[in-house]
Amino acid sequence: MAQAVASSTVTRTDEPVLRTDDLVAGYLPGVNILNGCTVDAYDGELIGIIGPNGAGKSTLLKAIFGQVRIRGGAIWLKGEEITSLKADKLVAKGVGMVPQNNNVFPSLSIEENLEMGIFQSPKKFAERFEFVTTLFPELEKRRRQRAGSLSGGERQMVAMSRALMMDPSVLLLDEPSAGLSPVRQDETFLRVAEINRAGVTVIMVEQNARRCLQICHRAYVLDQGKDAYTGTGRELLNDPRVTELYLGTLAADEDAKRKGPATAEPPTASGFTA
Amino acid sequence: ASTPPQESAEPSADIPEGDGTFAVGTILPATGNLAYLGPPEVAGVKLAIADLEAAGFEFDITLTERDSGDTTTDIATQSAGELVDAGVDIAVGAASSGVSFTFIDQMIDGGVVQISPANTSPDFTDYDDEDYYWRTAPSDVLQGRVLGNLMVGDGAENVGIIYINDPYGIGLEENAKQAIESAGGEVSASVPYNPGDTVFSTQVDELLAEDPDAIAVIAFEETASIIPELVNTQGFPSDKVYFVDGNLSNTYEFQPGTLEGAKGTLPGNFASEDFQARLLEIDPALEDFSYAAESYDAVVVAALAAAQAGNDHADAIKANMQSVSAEGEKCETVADCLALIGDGEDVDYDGASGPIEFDENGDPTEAYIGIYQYGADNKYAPLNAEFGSLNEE
Amino acid sequence: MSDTSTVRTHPLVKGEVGPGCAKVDPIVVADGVTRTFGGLTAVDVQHVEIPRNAITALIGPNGAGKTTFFNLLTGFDKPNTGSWSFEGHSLAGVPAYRVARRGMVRTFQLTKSLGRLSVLQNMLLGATKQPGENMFRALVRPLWRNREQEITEKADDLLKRFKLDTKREDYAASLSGGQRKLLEMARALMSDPVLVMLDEPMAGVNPALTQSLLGHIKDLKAQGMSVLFVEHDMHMVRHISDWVIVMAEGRVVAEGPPETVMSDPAVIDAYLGAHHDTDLGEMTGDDRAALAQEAAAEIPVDVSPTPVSDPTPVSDTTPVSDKEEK
Amino acid sequence: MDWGSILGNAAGEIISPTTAAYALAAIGVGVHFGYAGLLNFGQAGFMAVGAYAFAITTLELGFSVPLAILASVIASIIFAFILGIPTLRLRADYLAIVTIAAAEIVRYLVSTVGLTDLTGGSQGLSGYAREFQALNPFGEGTFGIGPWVYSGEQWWVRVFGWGLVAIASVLVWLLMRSPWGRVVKGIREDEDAVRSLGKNVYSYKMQALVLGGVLGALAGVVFILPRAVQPGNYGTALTFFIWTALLLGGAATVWGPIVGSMIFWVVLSLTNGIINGLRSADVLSFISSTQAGQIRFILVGVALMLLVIFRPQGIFGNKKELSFNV
Amino acid sequence: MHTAGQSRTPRFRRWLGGLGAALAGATLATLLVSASAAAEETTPTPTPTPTGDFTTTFTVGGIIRSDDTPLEGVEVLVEGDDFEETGTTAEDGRWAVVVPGRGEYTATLQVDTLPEGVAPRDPDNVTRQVTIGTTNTVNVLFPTGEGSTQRTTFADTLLTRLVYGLNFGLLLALAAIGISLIFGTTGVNNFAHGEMLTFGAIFFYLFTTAFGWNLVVSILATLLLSAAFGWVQDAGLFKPLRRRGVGLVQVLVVTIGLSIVVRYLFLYFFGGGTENLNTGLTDTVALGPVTITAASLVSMGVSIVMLVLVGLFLTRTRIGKATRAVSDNASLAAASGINVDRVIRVVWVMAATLTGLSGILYGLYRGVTWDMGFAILLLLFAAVTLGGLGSAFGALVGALIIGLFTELSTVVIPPDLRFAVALVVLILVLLFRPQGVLGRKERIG
Ligand SMILES: Nc1ncnc2c1ncn2[C@@H]1O[C@H](COP(=O)(O)OP(=O)(O)OP(=O)(O)O)[C@@H](O)[C@H]1O
Ligand SMILES: Nc1ncnc2c1ncn2[C@@H]1O[C@H](COP(=O)(O)OP(=O)(O)OP(=O)(O)O)[C@@H](O)[C@H]1O
Ligand SMILES: CC(C)C[C@H](N)C(=O)O
Ligand SMILES: [Mg+2]
Ligand SMILES: [Mg+2]
Repeated sequence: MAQAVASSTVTRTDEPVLRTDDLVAGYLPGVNILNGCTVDAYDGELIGIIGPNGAGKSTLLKAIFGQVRIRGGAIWLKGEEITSLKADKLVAKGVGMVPQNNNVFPSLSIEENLEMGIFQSPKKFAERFEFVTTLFPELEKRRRQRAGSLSGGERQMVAMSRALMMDPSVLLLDEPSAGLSPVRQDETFLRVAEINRAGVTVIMVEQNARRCLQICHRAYVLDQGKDAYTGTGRELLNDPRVTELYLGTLAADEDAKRKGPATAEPPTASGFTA
Repeated sequence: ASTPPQESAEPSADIPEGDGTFAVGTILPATGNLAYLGPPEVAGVKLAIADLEAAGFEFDITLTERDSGDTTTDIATQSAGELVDAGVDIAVGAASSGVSFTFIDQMIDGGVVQISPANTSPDFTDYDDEDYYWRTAPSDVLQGRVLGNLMVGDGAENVGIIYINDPYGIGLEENAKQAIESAGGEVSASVPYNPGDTVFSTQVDELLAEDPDAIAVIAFEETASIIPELVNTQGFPSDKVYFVDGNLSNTYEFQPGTLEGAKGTLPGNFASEDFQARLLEIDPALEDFSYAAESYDAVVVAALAAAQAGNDHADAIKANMQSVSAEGEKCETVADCLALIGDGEDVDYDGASGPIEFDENGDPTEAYIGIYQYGADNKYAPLNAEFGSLNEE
Repeated sequence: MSDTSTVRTHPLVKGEVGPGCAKVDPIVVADGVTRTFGGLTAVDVQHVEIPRNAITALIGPNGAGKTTFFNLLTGFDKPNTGSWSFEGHSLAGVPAYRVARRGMVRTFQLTKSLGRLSVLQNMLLGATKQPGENMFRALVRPLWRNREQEITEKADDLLKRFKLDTKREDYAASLSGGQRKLLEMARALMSDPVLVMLDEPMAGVNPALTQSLLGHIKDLKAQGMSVLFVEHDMHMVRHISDWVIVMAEGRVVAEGPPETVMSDPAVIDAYLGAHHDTDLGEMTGDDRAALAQEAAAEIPVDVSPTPVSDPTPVSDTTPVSDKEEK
Repeated sequence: MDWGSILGNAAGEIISPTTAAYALAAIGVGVHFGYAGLLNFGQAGFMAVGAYAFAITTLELGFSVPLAILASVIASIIFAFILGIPTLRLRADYLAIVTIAAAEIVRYLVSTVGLTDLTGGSQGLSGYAREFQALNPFGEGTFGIGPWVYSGEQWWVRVFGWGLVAIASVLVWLLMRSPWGRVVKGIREDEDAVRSLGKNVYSYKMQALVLGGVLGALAGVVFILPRAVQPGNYGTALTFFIWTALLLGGAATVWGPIVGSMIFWVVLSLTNGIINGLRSADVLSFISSTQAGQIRFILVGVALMLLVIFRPQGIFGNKKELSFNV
Repeated sequence: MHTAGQSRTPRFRRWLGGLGAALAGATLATLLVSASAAAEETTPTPTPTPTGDFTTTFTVGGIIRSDDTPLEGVEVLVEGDDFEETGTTAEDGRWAVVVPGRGEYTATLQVDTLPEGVAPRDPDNVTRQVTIGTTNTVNVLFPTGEGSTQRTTFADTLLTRLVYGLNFGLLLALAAIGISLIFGTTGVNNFAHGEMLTFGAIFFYLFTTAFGWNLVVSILATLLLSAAFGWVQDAGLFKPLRRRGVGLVQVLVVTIGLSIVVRYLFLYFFGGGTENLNTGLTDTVALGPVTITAASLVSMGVSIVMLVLVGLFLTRTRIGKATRAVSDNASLAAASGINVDRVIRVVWVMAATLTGLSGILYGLYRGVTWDMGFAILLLLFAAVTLGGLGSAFGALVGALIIGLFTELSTVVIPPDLRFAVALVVLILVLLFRPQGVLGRKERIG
């Protein structure tokens, strides 16, 4: 058996690449969504963030990316404070992000969407385009189609690719697998792991928590705007509290059930007359 | 048809006593398609006030100036409301007949004597105005005839007219047309346009389609757009173009020569050098003097009426307007007239603009119409004048 | 259809199981529905029937035409050809709102929450038969007060289930991505639909919550509703669906009970991936390479318009009735 | 400077009939935009339709006042239908332009030379208010308190205008807290979502358009009672000013349009009074009366911008709602 | 050069007059357009102001010509109560008879005094009734010959309207593209757009006509100022508004306010009159039956070139695509590393420059007034909407449709309804294509 994706721990230098320090942020006056959220990502780490709906996961990513007003705490990138820095400055510093909603430019073609991904260094377009289209060959075929007419999953592919175009050093992903077909989801997770292994620090918000925990080095469970639990992906995956509160038992049950009689019996052609 | 002066001079029982201040309001165009005529009119009013004060007029005079805009805005009705609220005794304005119609009822209801120095629309003659509406400019029944005559006299057999679709344009067009046709000519194209129009190539084409010998342009500010289309682009000879009071102006910025030979009519006597000089003292930037004299006279007649009544109330003024304008001792300057009135004489004011004799409708019955001609520098100079009377019809 | 060597039957099916098979009691029947965009044929459904009082999953690769098919059925888009009926009434050309009134209510994959209405108002809007929605009756409160009370109670109940009760008075625009999905679904349920059509209802919803909601969806069936949903979460599909229809490139390429369909190699190849159940963390390099290939060829060329690889054996050991009892 | 009369004039604007007309028209736009999300930039058109219908039926057909008002209501309903049928399917921003266009078409039509006999051409109409004044219950005398001393006739116009405003406000308030209002607000947020819930979006939009349009027509009637009907008054500027009044007050609020109109007119009157006051006090002696008129507009424009910049939600608006305004 | 102060002087021209003179002096003398100085001082010497008591002189008169040649020696008999006198035409063809007073007269052409070969147009009707009443002078006509009226044919009219429509449409297109760009990137319906057009026209007027600068220099200076105007608007107003997250409708009201302020500033400084541009481009070209100024032809050419350039910019250049990206989703654009504010700034500057240019051309077309931009604002919006909001080529198509319909409709419909016709067309087109001619339908779900 070959080496498992996330089995090795990343050698940590002392300083995280990206750190949010006791972050407090919110949209409406007087209502904080993040209540002192501390998340670290060390160089080369793949960090998963899971948690219930409305926990503040997307808000955290948006706060890092300068799209939510920060009311307290600080954000550090490679030792430099980037609190409230604007998005395009962060992009220039090598941070990329895929938002959860509205993550394509509907009236631009797929190709143009990807061009926007590498807006700041257009010369590398051809090279990067080739890279992302090996990931999602569909996109190559449809390069002239307007993103606004794409299906939900297709958009998601475009959104992922757009962020990958720029070859970031830190990548923030907000539910990249949502809406993708199972095989694409798996592929996406693996690609993310691969990209991460190539040296990109990744912070990934996921609701497909099992898959996410399977591949990430460390993960945080966010609840009510705070980092409630943290640990390696495996630790959390096997933590019954986490399972109960956040992962649910459905997948595990299903797996167990199928590993039972269903897989034991070879598929038969015989029907099931009632 | 004037009322015996003695009668109205006596303070009649139902005329309230004024407040001792002869409050003048103006509602003249500061903006809009007649804005270029605002300054001379305002200057005329101011000059009149200065003259009245210098002549020791018995009442204090206040001046409230308001804009009249044009018919495409709602300024006039607001200004009129403000003047009524401010309690003016007389309101001088508006210049445009169309605008005057929009607030004349407000003045009547508010009990303000409205005296327009420039309204020439025939429609005012029999407007039910309870004697609150007066004007010092003659109805276009006169100017229309003069214009028609002028064109016919220059040999135009087939005439085109482009006119503004408002009471002024309609009235003037009608009278000019009548004059031309009764002289044996033909108005082959008569094209109206609406205030607010800015591009006239269609209308000009429509005019030229009939191949007219001469074209009368009855318009305001829009003339500055009509002429380039007509003369520069379509090459219609400028000396076959006829202007009217609405557009006779020295302020066009055309290429030199554009207007050369064009003629125009303008109610009122030629402004005397002296009068012009005094106006220029009031407003050195004046370039046109249209209706300055009529504005001057509007204030003066009203003041004389107040002086005669010894009462500055609007109702007293309206009751004496006709009396001071006609019959009695002729006088031509404010000082002379006031002195005569002081002596208890009935006066007949003949002012800067002409004889000024009001009929029972509040219209002047006699007037001059000046005829002017443009030179290559696009400035006009007097050519001739025509005298007319509206009484003897 | 073409395979006669094996007899495959199912309690929901009249006759033989296969793509486009006739159902015992269909609620929706679609015939020859096609929709093209420029050169692309997004939907090309020869014949499909949705069973009544069952939970049907519609699965298929991205871009298979599932959403477009939803749009066509519900009157939000016009097909190039085809006819379809709902409870025996033809719906071709019927405007969307009428379709919904007949009891065929759908949700949107890309959520449509009414941002500047509170969550509760969003819910109330979902309810039908409101006298107060008539302009004139609206003026007289007593005419609609009772109904308003009823539906408010119902809405509160749903909100609690969907864990949105704390957000009751907030603007819907302030909801998180997952919460919007939940609201969308809950709102659709307000109208007591006959057939509820959910377009990826659980994408972005926390798995623990998903699990708790499945029970609710099953309840719907118990109440006599039918459910048609699109979903990429195979655990969920497997867990609650009675019937699965697979679309690819606009066509219905397979259908059957979940276990059968999900072990269909063609479906696995085209959609699930062979490693669907493998832990990604434990995956070998070979596995990864294989997976990459699968993903690259997600819509394999060999998925032909005719049924998926004919000799596919149908395997099922879990009778449908079992599930229903859960 | 005579502050007494400046403030007195400004105070007079608070209850002036023109302010009432603006308030009515703004309530109408509030129904369109604030609640139903219809960007109606053609309110001047509705006002023109109302005003002309009232004046023409009075002058030409000798209608009594109630009949003439009915005529203008009917005319505005017809206009709303003519406008609505082709355009209510349009996206909001398209609708904005189309409604301006429709209003301008009305203006061109009523001022066209060919219809001068009926509409008075560019000159407009007057003399229709006699009938109305004949109904004046207050008599001729002058009465009132403080700065609000008017003749009976002036009071009659004011009472009539503000009476209509009050009725309209109550009506809108009742409607907007009803389920009808909920549907309409839902449409403002997302038509398709509302459609998917079984509401006939088109019909609701039409109802809202008609309701707001009728209010606009009544505003037109009130607007012309103290003045003449003039086509030039119904240009885009009027619509813009009404919008301004609405947004000053706050769009989806009951008091917004009313207070907004009052503020608008008070500001207009104050700038005017102060400039003219300064001029007559020789402080601004270098400005001619011409320029004073122009400066007033400049100040109005500046005031408008500042108000929106510093209180974008309007006086009564909800800042929270605004933060979701995309 | 024009003498400053002689003509009606817009106020700022007076203020800037000194500066202008200095600048103009500094500008190479060779750059100066040589305006004919010969045209000075040609006001007709007034015929001496009528003296004598012309209030009591009554005249019947006229002029008699054959085609354009005055006829000398033709006699007209004027008769009235107890009055009869014959007038004879002088060298200039004029005749006049002084009559004793107000009243009814007849004037009869003495046909036999007409020269050989000249006949009255209507030989049976050579007597005119004359009433001396209102005016003291009455002129009458005695037309001779056939009368040579050449009426324009329908086809010619149609062709003329077509060319004018094309011209107008292209002008609109150029002006509309700015609206389309700004709407496209920021979603703002900029109701102050018309003022940017006026801005260009007024400054161009100032440079060419008031200062008399060389055409090219004037154009460049105008464009530069227009660009600066766009920059200032965005930097000073719209960017701060975006920062504060002010809603689009609110921003729209701000643009309404801005429009009022700027428009009345123009009025304050420029005055309310129409000024015509003095560019020296006065030639007219006759294309068959259509007469059109050379300036119009040039402006059509310029419009087409600029429109193509903008189209290419939007679809081919990186910044152009970024523009569209920002318009789709500004926050995502920011997340892609696009400096949204900069893109919007570029758009503003570009739109303002193009609009300034269209102001120049539109000024050439119809003269310069303080509210010229506002007057066509609605047509611009109509063009943009008709073509499909946010689509630059759509704006072109829409503008052409509007332009053509505006002009062509006048063939059958009163000209004062021509804009109404264009707007009806707008509504009709949207009835069948709700997303505009080139707009795209959005996918649902
Ligand atoms: N624009 C907004 N204005 C106000 N509140 C908001 C806004 N966006 C999100 N919220 C609130 O902030 C909280 C956190 O939202 P966020 O989107 O970060 O959740 P999340 O953890 O990403 O959830 P999900 O998994 O559903 O995407 C939620 O309660 C939500 O209601
Ligand atoms: N308006 C449109 N114009 C052009 N192509 C379209 C349009 N709508 C859909 N398509 C194409 O049709 C195909 C089917 O889209 P659809 O949204 O139905 O897929 P789906 O099965 O729902 O996919 P997903 O699982 O990703 O949501 C896609 O390839 C999509 O790109
Ligand atoms: C000032 C004048 C040109 C006004 C014109 N005589 C009118 O009555 O409208
Ligand atoms: Mg989220
Ligand atoms: Mg889909």
